[in-house]
Amino acid sequence: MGWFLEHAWLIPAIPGAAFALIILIGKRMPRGGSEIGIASMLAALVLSAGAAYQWIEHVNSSDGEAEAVLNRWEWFRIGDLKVSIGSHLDGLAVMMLLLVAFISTLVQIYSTEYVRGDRRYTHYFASITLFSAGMLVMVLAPNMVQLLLGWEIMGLCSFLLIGHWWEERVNSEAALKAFWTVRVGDMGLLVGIAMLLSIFHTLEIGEINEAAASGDFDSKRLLMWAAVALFIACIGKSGQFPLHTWLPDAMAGPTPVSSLLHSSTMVVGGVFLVARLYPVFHVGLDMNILGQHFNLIAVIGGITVLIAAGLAFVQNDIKRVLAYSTVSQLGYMMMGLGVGAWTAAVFHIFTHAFFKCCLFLCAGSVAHTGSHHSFDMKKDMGGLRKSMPITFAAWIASTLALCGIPFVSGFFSKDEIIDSAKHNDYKVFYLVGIIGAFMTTAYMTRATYLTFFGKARGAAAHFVHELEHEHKTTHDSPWPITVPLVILGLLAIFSGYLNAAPFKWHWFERWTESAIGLPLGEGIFALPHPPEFSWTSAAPGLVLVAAGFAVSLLLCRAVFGSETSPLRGLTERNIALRAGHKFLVNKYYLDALYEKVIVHGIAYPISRAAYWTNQHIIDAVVNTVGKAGRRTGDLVYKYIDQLLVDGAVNGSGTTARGAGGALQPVQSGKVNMYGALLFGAAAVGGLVLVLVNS
Amino acid sequence: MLINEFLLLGAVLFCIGVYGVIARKNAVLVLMSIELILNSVNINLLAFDRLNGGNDGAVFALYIIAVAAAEVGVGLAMVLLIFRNRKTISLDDLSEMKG
Amino acid sequence: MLAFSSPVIDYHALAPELVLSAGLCVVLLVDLFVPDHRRWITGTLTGLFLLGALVPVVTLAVIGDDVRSSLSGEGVTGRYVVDNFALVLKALFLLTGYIVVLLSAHEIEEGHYQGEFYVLLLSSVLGMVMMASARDLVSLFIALEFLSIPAYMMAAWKKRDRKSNEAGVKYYLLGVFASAVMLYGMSLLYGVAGSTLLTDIGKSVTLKGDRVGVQVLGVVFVIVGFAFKVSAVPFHTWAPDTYEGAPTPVTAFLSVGSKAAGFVGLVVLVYLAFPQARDVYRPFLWVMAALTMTIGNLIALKQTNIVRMLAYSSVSQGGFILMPLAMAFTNGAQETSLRAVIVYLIIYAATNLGAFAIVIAVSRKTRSGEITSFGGLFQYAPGLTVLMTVFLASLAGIPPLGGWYGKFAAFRAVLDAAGGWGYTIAIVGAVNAVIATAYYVNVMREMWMKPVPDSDVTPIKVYGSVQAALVICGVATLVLGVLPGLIAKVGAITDLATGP
Amino acid sequence: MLLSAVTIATDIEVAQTIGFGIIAAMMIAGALNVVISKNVVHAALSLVMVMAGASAQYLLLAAEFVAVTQVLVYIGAVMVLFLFGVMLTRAKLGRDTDLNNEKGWMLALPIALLLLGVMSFVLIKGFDDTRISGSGEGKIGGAANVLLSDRIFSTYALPFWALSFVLLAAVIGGIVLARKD
Amino acid sequence: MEPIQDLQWLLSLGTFLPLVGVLLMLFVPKKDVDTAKTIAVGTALATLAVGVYTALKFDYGQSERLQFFTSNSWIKPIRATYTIGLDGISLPLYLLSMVITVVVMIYSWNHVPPPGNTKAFFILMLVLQTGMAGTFMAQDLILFFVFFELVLLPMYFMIGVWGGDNRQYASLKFFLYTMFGSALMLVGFIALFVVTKNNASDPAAANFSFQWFNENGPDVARNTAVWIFAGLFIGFAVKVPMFPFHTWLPDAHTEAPTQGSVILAAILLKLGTYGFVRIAIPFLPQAAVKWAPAIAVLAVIGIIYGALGCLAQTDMKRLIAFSSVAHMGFVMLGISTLTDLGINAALFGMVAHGLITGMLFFIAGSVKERYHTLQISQLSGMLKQMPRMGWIFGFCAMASLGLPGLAGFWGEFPALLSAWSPAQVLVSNGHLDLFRILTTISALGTVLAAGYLLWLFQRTAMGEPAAISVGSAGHDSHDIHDVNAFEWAAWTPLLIAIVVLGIVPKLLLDLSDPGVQLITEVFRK
Repeated sequence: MGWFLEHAWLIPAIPGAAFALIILIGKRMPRGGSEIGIASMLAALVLSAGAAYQWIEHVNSSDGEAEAVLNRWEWFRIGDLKVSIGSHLDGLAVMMLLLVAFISTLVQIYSTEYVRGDRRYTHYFASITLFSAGMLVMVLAPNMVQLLLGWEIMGLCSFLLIGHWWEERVNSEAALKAFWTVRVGDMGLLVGIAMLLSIFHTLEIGEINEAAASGDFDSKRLLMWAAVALFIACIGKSGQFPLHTWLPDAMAGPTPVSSLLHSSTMVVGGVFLVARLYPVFHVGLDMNILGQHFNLIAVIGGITVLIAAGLAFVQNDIKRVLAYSTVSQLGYMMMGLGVGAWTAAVFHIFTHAFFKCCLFLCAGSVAHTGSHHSFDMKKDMGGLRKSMPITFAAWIASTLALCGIPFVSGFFSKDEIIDSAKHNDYKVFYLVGIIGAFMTTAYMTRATYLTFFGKARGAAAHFVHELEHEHKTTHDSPWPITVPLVILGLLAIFSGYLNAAPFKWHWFERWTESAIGLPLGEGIFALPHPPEFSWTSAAPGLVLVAAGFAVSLLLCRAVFGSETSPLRGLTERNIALRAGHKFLVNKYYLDALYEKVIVHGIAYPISRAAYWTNQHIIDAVVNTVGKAGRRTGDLVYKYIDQLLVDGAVNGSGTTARGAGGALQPVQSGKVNMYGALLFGAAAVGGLVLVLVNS
Repeated sequence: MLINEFLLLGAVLFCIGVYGVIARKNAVLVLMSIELILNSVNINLLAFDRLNGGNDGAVFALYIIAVAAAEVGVGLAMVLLIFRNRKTISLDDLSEMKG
Repeated sequence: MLAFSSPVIDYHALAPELVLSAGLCVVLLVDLFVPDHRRWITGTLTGLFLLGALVPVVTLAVIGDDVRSSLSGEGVTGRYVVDNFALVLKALFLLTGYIVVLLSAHEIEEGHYQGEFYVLLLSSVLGMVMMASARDLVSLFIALEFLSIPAYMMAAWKKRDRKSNEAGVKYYLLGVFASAVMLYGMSLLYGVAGSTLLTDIGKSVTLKGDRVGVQVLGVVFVIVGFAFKVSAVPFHTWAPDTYEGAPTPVTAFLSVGSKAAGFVGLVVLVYLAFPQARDVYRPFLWVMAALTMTIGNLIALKQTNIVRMLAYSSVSQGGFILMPLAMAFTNGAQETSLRAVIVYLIIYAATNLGAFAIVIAVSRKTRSGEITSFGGLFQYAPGLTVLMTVFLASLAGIPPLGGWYGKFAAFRAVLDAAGGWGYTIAIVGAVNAVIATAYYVNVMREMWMKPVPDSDVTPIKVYGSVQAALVICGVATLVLGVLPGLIAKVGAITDLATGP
Repeated sequence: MLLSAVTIATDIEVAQTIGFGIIAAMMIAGALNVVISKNVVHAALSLVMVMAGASAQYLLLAAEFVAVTQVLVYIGAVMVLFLFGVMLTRAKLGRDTDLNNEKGWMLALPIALLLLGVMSFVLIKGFDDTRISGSGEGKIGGAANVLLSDRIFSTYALPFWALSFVLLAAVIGGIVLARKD
Repeated sequence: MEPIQDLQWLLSLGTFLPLVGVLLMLFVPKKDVDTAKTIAVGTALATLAVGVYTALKFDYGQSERLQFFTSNSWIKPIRATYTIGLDGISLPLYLLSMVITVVVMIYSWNHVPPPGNTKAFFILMLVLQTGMAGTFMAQDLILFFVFFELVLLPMYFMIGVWGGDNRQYASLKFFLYTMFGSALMLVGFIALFVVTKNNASDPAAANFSFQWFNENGPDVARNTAVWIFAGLFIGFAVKVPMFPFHTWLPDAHTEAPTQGSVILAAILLKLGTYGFVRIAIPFLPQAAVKWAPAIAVLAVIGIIYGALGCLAQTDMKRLIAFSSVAHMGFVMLGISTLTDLGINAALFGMVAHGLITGMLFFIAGSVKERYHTLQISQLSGMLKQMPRMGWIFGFCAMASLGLPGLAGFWGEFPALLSAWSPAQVLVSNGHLDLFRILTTISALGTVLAAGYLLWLFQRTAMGEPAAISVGSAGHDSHDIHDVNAFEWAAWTPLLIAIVVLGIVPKLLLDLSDPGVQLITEVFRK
């Protein structure tokens, strides 16, 4: 079967060991432990690549469906329940392994520059290495327990890395929020696993999938609940509506963290879980309400696509734009899984990882070099395209991919999802998909414009000014940053060709498909075949993408660029009325103007409302639930525990003492009373017993 | 003769004695009341002795008389003791300790 | 004229009593001739005689494995029986007496009437020793008075102390009331049975026929008399006052010896005289047991005086002993009940005497009986503190100290009896065991955790005799807790249980 | 002596009953006076009356030795003790209003009556018309006393011996407590 | 199942060795603190060595059988025997008690809380050790009872003398509560004995050994059994503690000195759950079935309730104490399912909770020592001032909230799994839905656990150090130093154990599973 496939357990084990090493000796290493992390990631990458190579060989050598390669050791057993630990390799796992190892490697290299000099440099690398280990453990999991193990390790690392700069309360709050929100979802995972165990009497993923696909279970209703429960976990982890609010806040962490955990790898954990247990979800969540045949996953995914994309418009923070974009793209993936486009969704995981990671790294690069660690697009960026060409190029490549411009990776994956929705009779979701594409293009255009075009503002202006001072035109980030950018940028463009429907290239599909677990085309729980690509069906989406670009560009130019625009004229007039050019310079007034444009503009009220809803209703609900929990705790503690339960106990003590006190008068000290008691008791006792006995 | 004549006499004396020990405050009078009770017991015992034969009751009664004498001796010694310490033999005053 | 046939007396069987009575005379005489500064001789002599009396008890136990009677030929049915039951209790009374002597040495007003005190103590112990063997109404009555009358006077022994006077008078009056009631009951029993012999009474008191009422009243009144002695509620009223007022060694003696004697009387009556009167004594004792445990405990919670607290504690402990007794002859529990009572008495004796010994030792320094005066004892008298803790914990029934086994045996007996009566009283007992803990722990808390009230931390000088008493009690408490089998075996005392 | 000499006949029972009745009435009256008299000395003297009556009743019950002992011990010794007690404690020889507990009767009377009720109920029910055998044979005269003494010195020898120690202890203790020092 | 009777002296040696140390210490003058400490620690180490030897000699292939078994007569008249033995269920707890004692003693070397009196403090710990080890090795109800109660007094004094400001109230409450439980428990024990004896074909053979009850207990009529179970239930539930008998715990923990809290959390709470597994359930299976739903409901109330209680706390130690209520709720939930999975989870949870909460209390103690307060609002930035301490704290918090890969997880997760599909008898009694609802609610408990623990961690460890701790508030900041040598020595074994057990749960599960299979066999039909 191949050494690499047999020894895939080494892939998570090496980073795991590296984590321990970094913790123990990292501080004493010349490069603070980062070399251990990078080395381990490289090793994992090599092993993953080997595994991928052998897997492809394996697929090629087996005609039809390639069996998953299982390699398990008993972890523990309780009675009949045997839980193993080991590796479960199939197309999905191999793809994820490679992806995670690869991106982790690049991000770690990037980080050596990005977090240089940080007081917790070693901690940072320890955490990020542990994260990779955890993710790899999850990806390889042959059973639900190991999956849960990896899942939670990722959560832990997410917590640690978001809160990396915990001196500031905002960051620690964000870390907590992330952990809690995900944890709320994990409730579903715990219960869901319990449900799976009770349905299938096993925790092995392979067996569960097989049984679910073949209909070999007792209760469909229970399976549905299991799927719902598990899906709640996915919602939490993958930032789906309504548990998406933690993800933008999670941007409080260092940018490489955002790029690795919160865009490309960890947050796809939920999507991965759905893909991994696809038969369970597909069968369990297949609902039929009012004659409309649909899948809950698609519903949630669709809602997320729109809501998140809308929110991305109103962000000033570049990372927040990207975060909402991530949420939106995760929505696409979920939607893809929901509409039955398994391969397309998984492929979108693959391509999205590259371009979204790249976008984040670009943002990081800008902040690191061009905007003095600020992520505020409106305040501290603008006009950087010339001074940071590599970053700009990578950004543009990735943006193109994200927007789904034809012949760039995002197009191949996203379009197939949209196409499948249409093909599989999910009309609404088809619309959602193309509207989402429109919005994606629009907000990315805005972000690109604000960052790289127009006039340099704030810190960026300072940066450009300094460059001029030094008689240089360009000053991009150092190589540890730019090299990953370049690699990722290239992949953002070209990775899509692994599964390019227009050219009938279906390598990716062929290599990963074995992992679906469901038969294609026929049978009760079968999946529909993926649609044939045709330019006509892709056309509406492309048109909307173009429209989005155009509208957004016009608006941006109107607000930030063009001097002749009527909107610009408005500001002119304001200046004339109010006094001075200070109005232009002063960011505050620009902000105010911007707000006015938004408020009075056409495209924005909805997203504004959505954002308001998000902040004041959904987020407020999350916060209120948190606060209410705490408050309930307070009340329960104060009134029930301290007053009632404890009070009952203390009260009984008091009562006992009180009773003792009440009895004391009997002990009057008077002999006659004592005598009376004695004779009286004798008399009464005699009387009662005589009466009873005669 | 009905044995009940004696027994009821005993019962009446007993109860009068009981009344006395509860109602009386003067220690000497309480002691006297106790003697009433003991006498009632003796009357009982002798009546039963007569009923049952065998002299057991008479012996018992004799012993009771002896013990009663000892008790009265002790009792009066104590009465003197408290009188010396408190200048009163009212039992009411013997209530320093209570509760 | 009928010729008087002189009875054949078994002197070996009577030897403990004879040794004691000889001791009584010797101490009385020696006291006359001992100069004041050699008063300790009387105490020592008393102790020696008490231990001396133990010798025949041991020989009787070892040699005479059969039941003896003072008057040869009467055997089990005798009026004065020396069987294992009696021997165990005689030994208990003698040892109790010995420990009280040890405690008294420096406590009874020095130089004043020490000799007489010891004479009275010996008489009282003699009465108890007789009580263990008495098997007819007359002997029971005489033994009871024999142990009581000296005790009345001992309670008032601190002549100039008003509290002591009061204690004596109260004890005396209530005691006389109770024995009057008891005598009336005895007269009725005698009337019904035509005999004073308990076994004969046992045959006659069947609660059948016309004279049920008389029988019931007789049984009730007799039990009242002994209930007074064991200070069962509501006949307990004297106990706290007397315990508080009496000299502390006397209190120890009353709370252990006199109470045990009362229980012996009750046991003998229940097992020999009332086995067929279960419907009378069971509810009566049951109610008393429940009341005694509960009320004793509840009032004890409020006490601030350590002796008074211990008094109420001993009242409630009495309830625990009454508990199995009430359930005797229910579903064949007589054997376990009997064993429970005796075992409890023994363990309780060791523990309670120990507690009083500590009180005596500590109050010599603090001159106070308040519980607060024990504050911070651990700081200047760690040994005493640990011992007191041991005793209190034993009273509370915490393993591995003796008390737990007593409680265990009691619960075991009532549960053996099963049925609603048994289960209910067991629950009542269990709850009371907890309430009791509260005030025991309160003292522990005072000793270990509170500051010294007057900040005087000079160590306490403990007299040798008190030390000896403490060692005996402490060792007994520990050993009986860890290896209760040692005394649980005195459960060969099945003579009574299997009965006539 | 007086009554024991009388030969037993049924008609004598009538006389006995009458005698009993008179003596009993006297005793009850005396007893009541003991517990309600306002004069301590009067109470003591009433007690003498009760004691004497009891002694007479003992004779009726053919227990002459006990009757004699009763006279000797109670009237001879105990009563003297009581009178000494009265005098040594300097009780008023006349009327004294401070002999009873305030409202003591309110507690005492119900208890006494309750007891009386219970006792008479069981006694009447239990010994409805049981008669004491008219024949006092073997119980009267010297022979009876011999039997009694035999009983004391054989069957009840041990209690008797104990009784002596009780008295000894009582005397010793009484002296210690009562003496002035 | 015949017990293995080799090395019969081993368990007695391991249990009573500490008492030998106590005897030796009694002869050390009070002033000579170092000698006393040396003897105490030496004894504890020797005991641990005996324990390790026991573990080495243990036949892991037959962990369902009692080993090192011996049975001697003890209190003949009541038929109590000195029967001892260890099987896979008790071995881990037996060892844990020894490890914890050693660790606590090392920690105490320079951490004896006021008012000092080192000698007495160490003596108490040794006595506790005997009681704890004895409880786990006892194979006779009366012996069990004696050891069970033996721990009461030392712990009372430990809290009452060396505790915090409100120590007297707390210690008294602890004492009375436990007494209340054990009194009823004793009644239950005896009733069980009497009933089995009367039922048995050969009443003369009746005795208090576990074996007797294992064989005869299941024959007790169900109604009787339910009542007897009630007695046992209260006894054990107070110790666990289960809602609503838990209120002694926060007070006791909060007021106890660090060492007391650690021992309390690590071992004493386990006596209750161990009692359920070892005594209540196997002896009275028919009653256990009746009681299981009630236990489960109370357990889940405990989980949620404990968590809510935690959220309301302002004191770090009290928060940790409340978290015990929640964690023990999971243990009890596992037990109440009557499945092999659940009971194994419970046993694992017991050990894990012992290690983790023990560590948390250690940390709380060290924090208190450095900052002189445990008020969460006054603590901040621990990570900055003492990074190692802070991260150890974070690690333990993570372990406590049930992060997979650390020990705590294996107590919670299988308990949830088992609660979703409880034993077959419970299902056929119609309790399936109840248990499933409870599972869902208890899953919420895991979220709340993350909530209060991380919130605590955030407030105390993250952020900038509070003003009070940087020297402005009346004491020197040099009080605040990172983990010292004694702390490292004491904590390292626990930390390693948390990780090792988390990664290799097999270590414990293989030990306990065979025994648990025997217990749950009856519920599977």
